Amino acid sequence: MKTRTINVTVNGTAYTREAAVRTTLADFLRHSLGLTGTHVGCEHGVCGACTVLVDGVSTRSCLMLAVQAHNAKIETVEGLAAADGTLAPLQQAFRDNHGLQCGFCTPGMLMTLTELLAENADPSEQEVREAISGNLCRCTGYQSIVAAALQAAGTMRERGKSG
Amino acid sequence: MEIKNNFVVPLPPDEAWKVLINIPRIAPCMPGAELTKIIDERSFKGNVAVKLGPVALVFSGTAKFEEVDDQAHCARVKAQGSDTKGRGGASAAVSFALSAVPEGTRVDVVTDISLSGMVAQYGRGIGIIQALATQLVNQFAAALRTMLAQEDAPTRRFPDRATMDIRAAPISAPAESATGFQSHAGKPISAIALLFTAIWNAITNLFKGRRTT
Amino acid sequence: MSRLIGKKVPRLEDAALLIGKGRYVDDIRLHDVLHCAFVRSTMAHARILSIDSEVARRMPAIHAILTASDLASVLTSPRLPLGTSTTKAQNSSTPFVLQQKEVAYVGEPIALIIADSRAEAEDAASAVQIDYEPLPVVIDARRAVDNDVDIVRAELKTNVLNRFTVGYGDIADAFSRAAHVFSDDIWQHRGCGDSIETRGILVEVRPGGHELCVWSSTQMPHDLYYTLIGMLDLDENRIRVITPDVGGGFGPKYCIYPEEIAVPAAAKLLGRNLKWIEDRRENFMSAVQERDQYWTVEIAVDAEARILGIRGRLVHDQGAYTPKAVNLPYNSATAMTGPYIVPAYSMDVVVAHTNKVPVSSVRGAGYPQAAFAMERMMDLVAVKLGLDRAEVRRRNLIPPEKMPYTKQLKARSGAAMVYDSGDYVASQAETLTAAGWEDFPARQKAALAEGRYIGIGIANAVKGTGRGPFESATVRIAQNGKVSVFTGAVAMGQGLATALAQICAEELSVSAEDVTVIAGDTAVTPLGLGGFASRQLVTAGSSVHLAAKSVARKALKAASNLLEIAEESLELDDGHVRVKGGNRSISLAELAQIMRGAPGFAFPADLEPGMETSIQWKTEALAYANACHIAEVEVNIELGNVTIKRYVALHDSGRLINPMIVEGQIVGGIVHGIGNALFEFMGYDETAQPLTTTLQEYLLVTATDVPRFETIYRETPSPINPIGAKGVGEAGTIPAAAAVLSAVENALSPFGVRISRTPVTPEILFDLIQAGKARATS
Amino acid sequence: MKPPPFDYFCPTTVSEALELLAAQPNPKILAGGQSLMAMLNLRYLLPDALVDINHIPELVGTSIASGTARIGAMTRQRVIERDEALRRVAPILSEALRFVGHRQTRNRGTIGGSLCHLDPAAELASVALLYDAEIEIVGRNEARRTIPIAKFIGGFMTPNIEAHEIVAAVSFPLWKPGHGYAFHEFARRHGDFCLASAACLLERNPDNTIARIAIAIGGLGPIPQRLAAAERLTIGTRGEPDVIERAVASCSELEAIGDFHGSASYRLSVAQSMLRRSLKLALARARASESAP
Repeated sequence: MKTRTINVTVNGTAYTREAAVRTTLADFLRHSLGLTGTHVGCEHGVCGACTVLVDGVSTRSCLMLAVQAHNAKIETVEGLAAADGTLAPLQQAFRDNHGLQCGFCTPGMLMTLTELLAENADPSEQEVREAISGNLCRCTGYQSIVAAALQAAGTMRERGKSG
Repeated sequence: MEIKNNFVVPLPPDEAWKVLINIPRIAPCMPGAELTKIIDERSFKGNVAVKLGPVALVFSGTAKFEEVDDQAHCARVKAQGSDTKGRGGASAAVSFALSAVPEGTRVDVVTDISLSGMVAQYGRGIGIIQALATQLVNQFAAALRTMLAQEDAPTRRFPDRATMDIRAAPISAPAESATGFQSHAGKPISAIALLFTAIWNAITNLFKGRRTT
Repeated sequence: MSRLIGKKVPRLEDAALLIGKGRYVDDIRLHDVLHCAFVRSTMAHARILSIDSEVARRMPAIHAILTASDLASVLTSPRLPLGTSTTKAQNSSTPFVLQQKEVAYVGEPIALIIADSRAEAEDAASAVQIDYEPLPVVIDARRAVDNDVDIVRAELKTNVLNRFTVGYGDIADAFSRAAHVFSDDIWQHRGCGDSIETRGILVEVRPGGHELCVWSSTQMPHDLYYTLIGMLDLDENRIRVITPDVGGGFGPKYCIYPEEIAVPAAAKLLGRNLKWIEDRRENFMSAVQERDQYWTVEIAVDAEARILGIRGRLVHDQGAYTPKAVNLPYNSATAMTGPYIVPAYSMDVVVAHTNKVPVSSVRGAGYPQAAFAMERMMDLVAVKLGLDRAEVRRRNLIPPEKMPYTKQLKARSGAAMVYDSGDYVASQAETLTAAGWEDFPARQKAALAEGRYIGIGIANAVKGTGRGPFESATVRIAQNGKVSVFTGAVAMGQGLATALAQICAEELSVSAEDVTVIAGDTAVTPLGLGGFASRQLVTAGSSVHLAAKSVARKALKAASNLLEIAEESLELDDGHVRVKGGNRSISLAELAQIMRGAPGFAFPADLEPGMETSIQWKTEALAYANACHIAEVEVNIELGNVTIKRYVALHDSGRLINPMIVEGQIVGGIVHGIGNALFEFMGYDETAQPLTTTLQEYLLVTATDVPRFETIYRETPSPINPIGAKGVGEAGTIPAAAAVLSAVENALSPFGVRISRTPVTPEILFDLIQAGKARATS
Repeated sequence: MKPPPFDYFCPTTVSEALELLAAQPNPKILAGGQSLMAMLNLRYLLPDALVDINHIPELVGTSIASGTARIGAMTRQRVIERDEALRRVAPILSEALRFVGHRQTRNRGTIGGSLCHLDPAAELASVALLYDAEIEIVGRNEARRTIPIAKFIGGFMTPNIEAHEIVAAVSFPLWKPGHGYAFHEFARRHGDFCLASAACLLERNPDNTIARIAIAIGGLGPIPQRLAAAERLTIGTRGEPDVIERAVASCSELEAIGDFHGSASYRLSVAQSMLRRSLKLALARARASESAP
């Protein structure tokens, strides 16, 4: 089995691992690094549960090989909360608005919305819906997720003003 | 999906019949087909290569005369193959029936093709797969007609396009498949060729055939 | 006045899930685990002539390739028993663990490959050569019932699994007295559960090789536990089944599957830890599907559109096997009359096998089809008689003064079908007002003038919830004063732990955060049924409520004994028992420590040891939740495309324990129903090859396909359980497809379009519109 | 659902990539991978080796000069979508890109990858066809050839490019400032492959007659197609309603194939509906713009 040594920084921590070249980034994060917060729902790039940020942009980690992430900076759901465990505004908003039920699509939703809110501090409901249109959720009907994203945007704007 | 063809060859039924039930002779008429082993006079092994955009499949399997009626001049061939890389299978039941007509012999070919496994689920390719199957059969029938015709006029190398139920294509096709109805042995039949042989009614028929339940 | 019941308590589950610390089956790490892949049938019906795994066996990292005969030595039967049946009998319709003679649907498991990694297992799977002899395929349930057709499986004499008639009253008389009779043929498609987490199972072989610990993404850990005990001939103390975090159930995880037997059997055989995680394509080819039913319905009404009788025939497509006792068509047939008074009723039901994926519950379990059939008929009556669709319904709804209302039908348990409570008339009236039903015709006229086709639709529904016979709960106060709740109910994403913690904390006067709920672990909960039929809050919730009450009484009694103060002057407060109006108190922690007993110390008189109580609250009756949905749509007639403009949903699910969780269940359920109405279609070709085996082909509803939903809640407490609750898990789904397509039909009324199927794709609507135009011109 | 075994190479120059391609019996170029990776995971494709061209700087970037916009093959779709300079000279690109998959796939997906995958419904292929874009291909010994998109499109998901060649860039000959443009498509859900799309570019004369027009239809047949008939009959007109209807009707000359999501005849009617919208919007935009010639 063809393998390569992969150096990657995930949520600020540097890792070096040997992995089969055919290993997807999703499986590498989950099984080589034990970061199982990133979920795998379809393995053909439709459900969005495996969405992570690669060098700052949202990416489906089932449609990228781990070896392609060599020397890349990855951000996953495990990296969203503060070191002291304080939830990020987006995570808190998900909790306040019941933006998750089974929690399986949640990591992908959070990472996708993290990118959206970084680009657009004041998204409309339609913009939020379009942003997550590539993330499937079977539980919530999306309504509470959209509400959470809009609340988080508000919180972050407030903090921006005060801070 | 069932695909029907018929054509007339300038040969008496008895002569046409001899050629028709000779698998080694008619095998090359199947685009992309290759006869690899003759098990007995009734059954054979072979491959059919099909290229579907980026996906190249080689169906490897057997063809067998299940019924041969030398009196009534009709025969049924059952062919079954699976992709050598495990991406599914295809099977075809082909019935030939010869009947005498003033110009010679009318050959009726009825082919029932079914796909299985991954190839049957190839979402973006489903439409094309069906059209391609139709094209394979039409080219097979066309080539068969040509070959039988050549029994009568061995000098004639190419089929008489006019007699073929084929529509011109919107874009020009590469030369390799322009001679789509000579011997195709081994050469993969690609969806490119489809562009100039896709037949409206054949495709829509297919769609009736493959309507979901 | 309650502190926690009816409050939007943030979910206890969220803390871990939001930071990526959930623990789903594929997240659990075992050392030395091997990975599984299944070789599955590529034919819908064929005889297996040979299975050649020689090449595969020689491939790198392959540990074993097992067929049915390889597993025979560790199995008591080659096929599964009928799930959750009291008679654990195998029968000629239950699935095989592995099939090596005759496959009956595409996806049926044939061989199990065990390798160092899933990728290598798949390499070998594609190298296993299976020689099939194709057999005739049965694809259409309606044709399957004819006697002369091909048989789905050679072992069967007929494709008809079951025939029965559900009904009451003098149906012939009803139709002879009718002022009008209308009829229709209705087809509802086959769809999938499609939890975003697929199925999966992890098996650890404990030292000694005879003890198994099984983690499965199932709604039914106890059922799996009992099934494995039987199938693997294990002592019950040698196996433990745990449901870890579940990434959605929606019905399909209610069944016990061949993979859930094959993997533990292989683990026992090889003495190795094994993991199998279903991939999405497998999920489309092997997880149960639902809704495939063909209805032929006749409705008889009097001159005022009051229903006199309904009769018809229901053909239910059961697929190739029957994993569970067939409940769906029975649910459908008995649920059709819903919230309406139907004096006479007769439905002939035929359950037929086909060469398709086996059928069992998907969110709604037969109820959505029933609601769709009934509501379509109500619209038909209204349209044909030129009456308002809501008015026709109003005239036929069961009025509140008739509650409790006994339907002349029996529930599956054999108990009478008694609607316990609810005001259906008021529910509909309130929804009509909220949705602006009255002024819609004016808006529709105005829109039409601009060439826009908008429509409004309505559907009512009733859902029997809280199916028994019981659910278990043990409430225990630990040495540190924290509270544990153990239950046989299963947390599969709906927030069960939070709801049960609220109920428990309410009685013990502690905070919900101090309560830990341990659900779905057979080692700590001897009895349990699991998650299905919108039952868990009602059944487990009632048991938790009673158990917590009993523990509270015990705490007061113990404190009274220790403090030598009368119980009446004591109260529970914030983890302590306090003297009312005084400052003396004793903490629950101290009480728990004393009540555990200590050698050599006298035990408080007339008290039983331990600060815990176990309750299995039993019920035969169902608590009936009701709903009224009104949808507003616009149809683009050039494309046949539907846009849902507005959606108002009223639900009466009895007392709401956590309105936030209820809202999530309802909205999620509605969107599932919208998927059934407009998007989701599990396609098969004419040889029963599945066509939609990816999420690119099988269309789930996305965030851009739905509007913001408006919900209204009525709270009519159920008198039949101690917490007054009714289930909500499926309620949102049941009327949704009917409401949406009622609106679509209304929008296309200028073309005289009638909709009698789900789903309706843009192309189907486009064709209906063209046909309507043609009728108009001819 | 894991990819089949293959070797992997990650060249940093085109010449290195070409050598690697030439050396492999059955290589596959890995560009954005948003279609390829899915087909690998599903095991429809079984290459011996992947040559990853994501780390070749010379394949990335956009330049606008002498009436041409040249876009490097490995420029990400989302970069193109948000490129202000491109939006000024060729606004239809970002309009079309909004329909391409979802933000996560556009972040990785590239223009070159999309053209080489050549899905019949691919928006970028339609737009390239609309512009008569020139495809820059590099072969052995870095021999460069440039072919028009119409020649590049070989057939269903089949570009006319050899296994050992790489698409280096796509050049769009720009239309005059103020040209009208529109891209419309209908898909079952946002981001799905469309049932049919219609793209249109046009330039108007001062008297509002159409001086130049290009129309492309995607998703209808096995390949995206130019609608020559409609282009001919609209030139010189003001796009009067009857002209638009005749143009729309001419769609029926195109090849159409159906599949599970839509029959050939339904896709045709969708294409016609999209074309009607695109023509009207492109005309309106052309009229609205000050800078008409």
